[in-house]
Amino acid sequence: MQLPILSILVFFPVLGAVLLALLDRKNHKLLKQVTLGLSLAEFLFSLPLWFRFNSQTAAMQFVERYDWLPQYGISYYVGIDGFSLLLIMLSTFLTPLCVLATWTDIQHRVKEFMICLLTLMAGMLGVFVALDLFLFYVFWEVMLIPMYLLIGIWGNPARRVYAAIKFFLFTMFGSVLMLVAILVLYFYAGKTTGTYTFDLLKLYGLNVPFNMQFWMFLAFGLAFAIKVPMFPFHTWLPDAHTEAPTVGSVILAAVLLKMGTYGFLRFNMPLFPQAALYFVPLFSILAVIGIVYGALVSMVQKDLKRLVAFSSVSHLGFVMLGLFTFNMPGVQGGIIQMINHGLSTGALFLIVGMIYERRHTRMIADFGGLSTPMPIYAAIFMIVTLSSIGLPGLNGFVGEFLILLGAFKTNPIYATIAATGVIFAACYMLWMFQRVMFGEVTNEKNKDLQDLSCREIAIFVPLLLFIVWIGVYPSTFLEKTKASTENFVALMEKAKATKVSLLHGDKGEAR
Amino acid sequence: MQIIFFILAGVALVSGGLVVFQRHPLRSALWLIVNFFAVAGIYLLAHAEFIAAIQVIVYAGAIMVLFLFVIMLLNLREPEAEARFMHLGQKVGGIILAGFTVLLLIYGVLQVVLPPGKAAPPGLGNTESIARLLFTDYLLPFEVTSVLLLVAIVGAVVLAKSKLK
Amino acid sequence: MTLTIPSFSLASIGPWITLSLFAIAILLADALSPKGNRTAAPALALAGLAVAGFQTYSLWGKPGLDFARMVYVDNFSLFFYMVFILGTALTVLISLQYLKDYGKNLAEYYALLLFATVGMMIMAASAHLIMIFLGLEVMSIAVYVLAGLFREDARSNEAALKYLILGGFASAFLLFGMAMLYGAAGGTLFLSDLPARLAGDNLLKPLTLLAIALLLVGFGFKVASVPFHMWTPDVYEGAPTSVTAFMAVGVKTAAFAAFARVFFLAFPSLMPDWTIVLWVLAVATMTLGNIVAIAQTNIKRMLAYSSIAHAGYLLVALVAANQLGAVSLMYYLLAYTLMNLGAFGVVILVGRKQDSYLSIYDYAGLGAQHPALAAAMALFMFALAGIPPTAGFVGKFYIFSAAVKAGYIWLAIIGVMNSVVSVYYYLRITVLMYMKPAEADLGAVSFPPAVTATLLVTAAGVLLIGIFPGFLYNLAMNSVKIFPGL
Amino acid sequence: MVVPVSYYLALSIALFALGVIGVLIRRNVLVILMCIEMMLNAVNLAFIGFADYFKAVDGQMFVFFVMTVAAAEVAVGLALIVAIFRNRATVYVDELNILKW
Amino acid sequence: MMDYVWLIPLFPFVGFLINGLVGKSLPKNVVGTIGSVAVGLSFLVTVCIFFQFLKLPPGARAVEKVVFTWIASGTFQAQAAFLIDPLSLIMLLIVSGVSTLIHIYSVSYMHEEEGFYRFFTYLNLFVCMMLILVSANNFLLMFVGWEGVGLCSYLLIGYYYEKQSASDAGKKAFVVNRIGDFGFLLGIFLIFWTFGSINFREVFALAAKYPVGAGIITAITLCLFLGATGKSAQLPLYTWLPDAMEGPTPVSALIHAATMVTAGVYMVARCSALYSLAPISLTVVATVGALTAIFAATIGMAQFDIKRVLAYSTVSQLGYMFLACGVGAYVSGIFHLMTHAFFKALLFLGSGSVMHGLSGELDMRKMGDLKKHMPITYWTFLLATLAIAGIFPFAGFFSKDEILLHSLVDGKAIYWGIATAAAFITAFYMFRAVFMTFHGESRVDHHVAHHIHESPPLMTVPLMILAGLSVVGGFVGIPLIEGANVFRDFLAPAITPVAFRAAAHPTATFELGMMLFSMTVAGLGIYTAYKMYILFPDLPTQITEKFRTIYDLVYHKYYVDEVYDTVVVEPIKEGSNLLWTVVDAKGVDGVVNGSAGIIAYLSAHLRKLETGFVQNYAFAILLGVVVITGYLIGR
Repeated sequence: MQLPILSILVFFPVLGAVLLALLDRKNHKLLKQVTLGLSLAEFLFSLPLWFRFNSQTAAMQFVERYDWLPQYGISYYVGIDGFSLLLIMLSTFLTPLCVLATWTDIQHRVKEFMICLLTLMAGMLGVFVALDLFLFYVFWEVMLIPMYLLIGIWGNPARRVYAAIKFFLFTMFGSVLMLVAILVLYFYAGKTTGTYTFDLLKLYGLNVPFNMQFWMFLAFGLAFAIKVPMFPFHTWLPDAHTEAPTVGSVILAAVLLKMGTYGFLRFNMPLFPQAALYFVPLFSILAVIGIVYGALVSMVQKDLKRLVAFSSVSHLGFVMLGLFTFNMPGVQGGIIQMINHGLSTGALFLIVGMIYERRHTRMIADFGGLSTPMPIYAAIFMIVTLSSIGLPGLNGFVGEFLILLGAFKTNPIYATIAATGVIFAACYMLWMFQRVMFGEVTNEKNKDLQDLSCREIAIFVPLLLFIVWIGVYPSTFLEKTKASTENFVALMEKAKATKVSLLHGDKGEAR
Repeated sequence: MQIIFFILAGVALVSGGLVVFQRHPLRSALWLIVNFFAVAGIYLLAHAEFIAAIQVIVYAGAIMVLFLFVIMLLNLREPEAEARFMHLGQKVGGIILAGFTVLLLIYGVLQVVLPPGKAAPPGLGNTESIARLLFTDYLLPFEVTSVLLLVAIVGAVVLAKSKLK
Repeated sequence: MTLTIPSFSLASIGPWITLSLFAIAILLADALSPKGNRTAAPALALAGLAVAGFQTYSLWGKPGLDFARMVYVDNFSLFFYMVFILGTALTVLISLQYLKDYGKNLAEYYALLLFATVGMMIMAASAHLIMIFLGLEVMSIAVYVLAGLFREDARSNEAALKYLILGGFASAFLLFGMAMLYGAAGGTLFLSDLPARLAGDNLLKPLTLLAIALLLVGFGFKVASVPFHMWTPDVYEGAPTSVTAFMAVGVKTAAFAAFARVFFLAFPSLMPDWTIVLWVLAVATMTLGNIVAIAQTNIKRMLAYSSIAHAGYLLVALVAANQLGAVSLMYYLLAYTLMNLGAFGVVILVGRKQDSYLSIYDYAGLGAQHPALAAAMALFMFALAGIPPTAGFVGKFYIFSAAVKAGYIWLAIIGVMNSVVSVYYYLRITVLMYMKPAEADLGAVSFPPAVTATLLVTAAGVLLIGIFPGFLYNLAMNSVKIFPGL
Repeated sequence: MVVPVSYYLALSIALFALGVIGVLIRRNVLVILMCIEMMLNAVNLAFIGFADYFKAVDGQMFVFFVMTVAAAEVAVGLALIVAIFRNRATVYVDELNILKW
Repeated sequence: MMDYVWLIPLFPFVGFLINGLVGKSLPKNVVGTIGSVAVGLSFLVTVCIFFQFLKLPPGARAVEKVVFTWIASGTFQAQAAFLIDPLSLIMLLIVSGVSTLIHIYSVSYMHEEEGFYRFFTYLNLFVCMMLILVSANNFLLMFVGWEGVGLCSYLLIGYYYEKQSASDAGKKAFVVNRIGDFGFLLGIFLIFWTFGSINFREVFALAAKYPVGAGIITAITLCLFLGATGKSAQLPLYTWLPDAMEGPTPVSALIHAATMVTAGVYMVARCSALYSLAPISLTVVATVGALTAIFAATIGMAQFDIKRVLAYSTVSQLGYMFLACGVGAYVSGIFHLMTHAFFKALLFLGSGSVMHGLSGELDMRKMGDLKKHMPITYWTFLLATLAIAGIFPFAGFFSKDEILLHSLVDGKAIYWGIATAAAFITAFYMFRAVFMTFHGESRVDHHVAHHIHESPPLMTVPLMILAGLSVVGGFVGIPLIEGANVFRDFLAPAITPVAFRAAAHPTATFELGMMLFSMTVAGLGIYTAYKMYILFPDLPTQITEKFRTIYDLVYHKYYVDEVYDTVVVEPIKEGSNLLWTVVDAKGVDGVVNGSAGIIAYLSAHLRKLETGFVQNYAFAILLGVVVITGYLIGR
């Protein structure tokens, strides 16, 4: 009986939150230190996952399972494979940095903030480890609340409420349809196999009639596509990102968005493979549109955060494109790209946040020539920028290359159009960088900005480390996902072969 | 026998109509009493002597007296004034809708064809048979009514008691 | 001549008797006790409820009919007894200080609460339509009075009168329905006899349908379903807040209990007919309730519309008309009782003295001023919105899964869409509490222990049964076995 | 010769409808209450009719209880009306609409 | 020694790290030394490897050294591995060698800069990347270097980031290069999905099985060539190079003359195995090359900024190289690449030294008669000019002459015609530059005039070394005499000659004639320049007056930049703005907010149903009754 690492990971933050609740709300320093300690501890807890993870098998590992609502086939069932592993590590790795980033940024309601942060973390990890549809849905929804509060309470006063509510409703809107789909699936499984269960792995097996797959894929897909966000469902993102506090944006970009892509990988595609294959064109096109559209729109943004937000739309487009190739390079690239986006965009938001902290503006026009007063900042900013435009040798390239490579196999046209995104990326990022960092220092206020403090540098060092690591030696990470990806690809291949009945599932869809 | 029914029915309907369309509350009340009497008569036809009796005593007697009492108390002499902001639409629509209801119910009822009932056994619905039932099968409801009335009393007191301690 | 009274055991209606006796005791104690001293009443009320609760517990698991087949003693009714007792007890707790502030801490109030509870129990347990009617009236009359309790307050009067007139009007229809049913069933009104009498295509089908239609109207009125809902906002707004809470949870629950009992037990053969009607009612109810709630600025009125919306969800459970549906109905009503009473508890506290602050904008800045209170309110709001890990979520989950199981996919979809709409106005409260500064200083909120206790209990309950719903599921599941038609 | 049950029903329906109309169009609360009484009365008639038809007494039982309820309702209703009249000096329902929207 | 090939890029990388991390706090000399030494070391290693390599039999002259597997996914394998063969060795030598000289030069040239350490950091990184580029054994690693050098050129062009024009130029360079890289990337995809590998030798081996003119090969080669045009500033993507002169002069010398811009040529030569199978692609390459050569040359005639003159000449010389490759004379291309590296680097450094002397003056109209002030600069510059003009026996002569020859015998007369014309123009404008700068009477601003001075030895020594190379550099490829063209023989194993047409074997006399002819052409060019800028200094103005329109056209570089701006850049910006303000804000978000608005509207109006009149409520109930009963009964 090994100790239940996953449960510890999920519930330790909750306990931490409770602990915080008991502390004195006046003593900000203490609160922050405690939270930092907790998040570091969390990170330490997550390390065994990394080292004891067996990358030879695609089977679920560190599995724990307890009955929860057995009458209903609901159990507390958690476990991870290559896909979840990376995302979990990413979350646990980023949280301490986020806490560090709040040091001077968050000054009021620190206690509530930290509690939100920890609960949010619990929710995210829960989503990544859940192997029971019900459990997954619970975490999926739970995590909305702290994020909503983060945006709404500590966001910047102008439009935070609008952004928060938009975020909440938009996401909710998608997920409730998923709930219905989950139920339909559950009862279908019950009818056909006789065992009513929300156990994901059991549900993988059953081959659902196509017309059911069709609708359920759309239902699940909507939920995840909104989260990703894919092209027409993206408009909550710029608002949420722009209004959220720095840390909020970081977590939102780094982890929350990944839940969408992860959802596709873990639920949508394996559950409804034929539908997934059927929808490849639609989703690939949306992804490609997202890539180009996001890039073009971010080119003309005047607000740094908005620009980065739209760039996320573009990057996530790449991920989706990769996932929908259903071949090794594409999918693995997609996963790596999730991590990359987490690191690079996370870092970008931190960078923007730090300058915002100094100048209380995010308007590109207010800056210019910052390289002179803050060279270190400039250097870090440059590296991150480069990683986000996919310069070889940095992380961004590995992901984008593999994705495009995979996509090129399935459909050269999409891949080609998507590849133009690489050009546009260079355009908007470098242009932004130029307008912010280069040129004369025009604005008096920027003359004597002081450069990054040691704390701030300390935040970036680990990020940069990984940015380079993934860029130079991605095998470390590709290895972990290899088995799972192979398994996934094989599954999709099998789906291509098997013919599903088109009979109307006898569940009175029309009623 | 049917003739009597028709007469009584006629009386009931006319008086009922007058209750509704009389402008003066007092008159309405009086017409309602008439209506109750007529209905009581019909009860007799239907072998419900006991019920008919209570109808007269409780309804026409007690309840209506209560009404009259209140009307006097609030001395509502003058007839009901025309509505200040009571819309005609409500009236017309109401009547039309009620008409619809009647039609529907009638239609529904007419769809069923009931064979003519058999002759009444002696002593149906007389006090004894009622009492017999009331204290055996309907014992519990009977007890419940006591609670009901108690509630009503308490309630009436709470609401209308001259001033609270 | 002899009169053979059928054998019966008072135990089977023990809770009713207890509550009635305690109610009377309260009245007597009040009459006898020196003026101005009213601490006895609430204590007695709670005691009575406790006893009743114990009796209910001891009755558990003894299915059967008693009093010449007039009353069911089965887990279905007992489950609801428990819900009623809980609801009433909490209502008593939140009333105390509130009524004191109004100088209305009358013994009669508590007596009537208990009587109303008896009425509810009767509704839940009755095996004969007459019992349902009587129970309904006992409950209603008590509540009419309670609603009008503040007789110097025009709003309270108005609420009471509107409720009374419409209540009478509606129960007339209900009665007429029963009459038709009496005719259709060939002279019996025992629920257990009805299925046999109504089964098959007897000549009286039209009468039965008439009856069903009119019964739907009668119950629809009590559960506040569109288009019979219109009294709800006015009455909820006008009535004393504690009474509003009581109405929102107690009356609704009782009505649903009877509703389910009658339709599941008596009309299984005509399911196709009434489910369709209920389908439409459910959709209309939740949609209208949720949409209109958005525009409300008075918290009580908003909660009124929200309760309409919830009636809509509960109707979905009826439409599903399967065991799961019945289970979800029971679970949801319990959950609803907890979260709604909690919410009203907060409303009472925030209202300060004499409901001074009922506008939702008075909640601005509460998060900073009273974090705990705000947190509680937020919890109840999220619960009402149906967000995990609260009871509200599990309830919705049960209800919609029942609908899906019965094949009403679209109903489920409409339902979940509605819950998204509802999220908006529930969130708005949290927005005000946490994200908006207080406009004016409304003075500090005082925390009477009773109300605080209520909030703790409800909050804990909402979370507890939200996270561990298994136990209740089992309870409910083995209580709904009594419906052979499902 | 007996009166067919449908006659009773027809009459009760008619009376019921009259009551409904009254509730809908009269302004005076007292009259409205009376009309509700009339509706209940009509229901009773229906019960009696059926009871007579089935030669079963429990129909009459029902009537008995309905009367009780009616009495109770009236008692409370009138009390309420008095209370309202004390505050608002009106018995016209259409003037009681503080609560709306 | 060859096992240590990875040291070659490593040294500069280490230099980059040191300078980048702590350079700020180090004294300038140290920084400079670190940078130069790092590069120098890798040059040494290269030399050692070179000599070791010569020992190998020509058959075995291709060694692969795998360092580690970089990316592996499914069947896809990309290694960090080096390929040492004649081609890469030549390039390694050129790159590391020239870089070393330029580093040394820069130590003194940049000495006044306060961003000194930044400069050397970038420069070292550049060298590292360039070395990776030329020594990679697979397309992806090559691409790494490819983009890496692009980055460094971006950084170095924008070295004076406070200058708007500089940072603009940098951005332009990067973006335009990206367009090329886009092609390169597609090329890689095609290659992988066609051959299942991206390793040069495996790919080329497999490619051999394809028929000449196979569509896929053509596609691949064209994609790759798009990359080349971007990197090597060919039509239509050349526009970034002239602007790149915003960077410090050593940068122009190293990146934008000697090394990076020639990467395209190297890549084409490297893929000779593929190109030789794709006649169409070859034609494209040749045509683009030829056109670029003449096009850039003409622009060069009308420029007054000395560095821009050199820039355009670079473009046009690159054109030559591509022309060579296009006609299948890869070796000649590489040959010219090498010689060009020498003399063009020299020219730039010379111009740098001139600027240094004139405290940053670039406009040739403000120079003149500098030869007595800065003799070394003058003489070295002159030698380089003679070399580029193609005068015997300077390096340029041999390489250029080969190209001309091959363009005639292996290509078409038209190529030869263009090339010759370009040669003439080149000779003309180069000497125009010389005369305007060093001869005639001084037009220098007097306040600058009094402290014109020769550059310090640290700068002049590299000049002289390079001068030497540009003089003798050509002798490695002596034509006519059998076996004297060691260069060709050395490269032979690495090059796959064009197979689809018999290699032409021109007679010795014909070759000789060609040489003489091209010499005369060059001479004519020089003479024209002499006539216009020494004998009759006012002739140019008259001519410009006469052909005002043409002159303007040329002077404004045929308005290409303007056209690009109006046709490509602006529309994209406008379109994006539209996307954002209309499609996104109004369209997509409009739907979202709109639906919310609809609900709010409904809410605001439905609440009005709640009139407060109890009888309305009763009415509603009755309505319900009628509808429900109606439905149930009426059915």
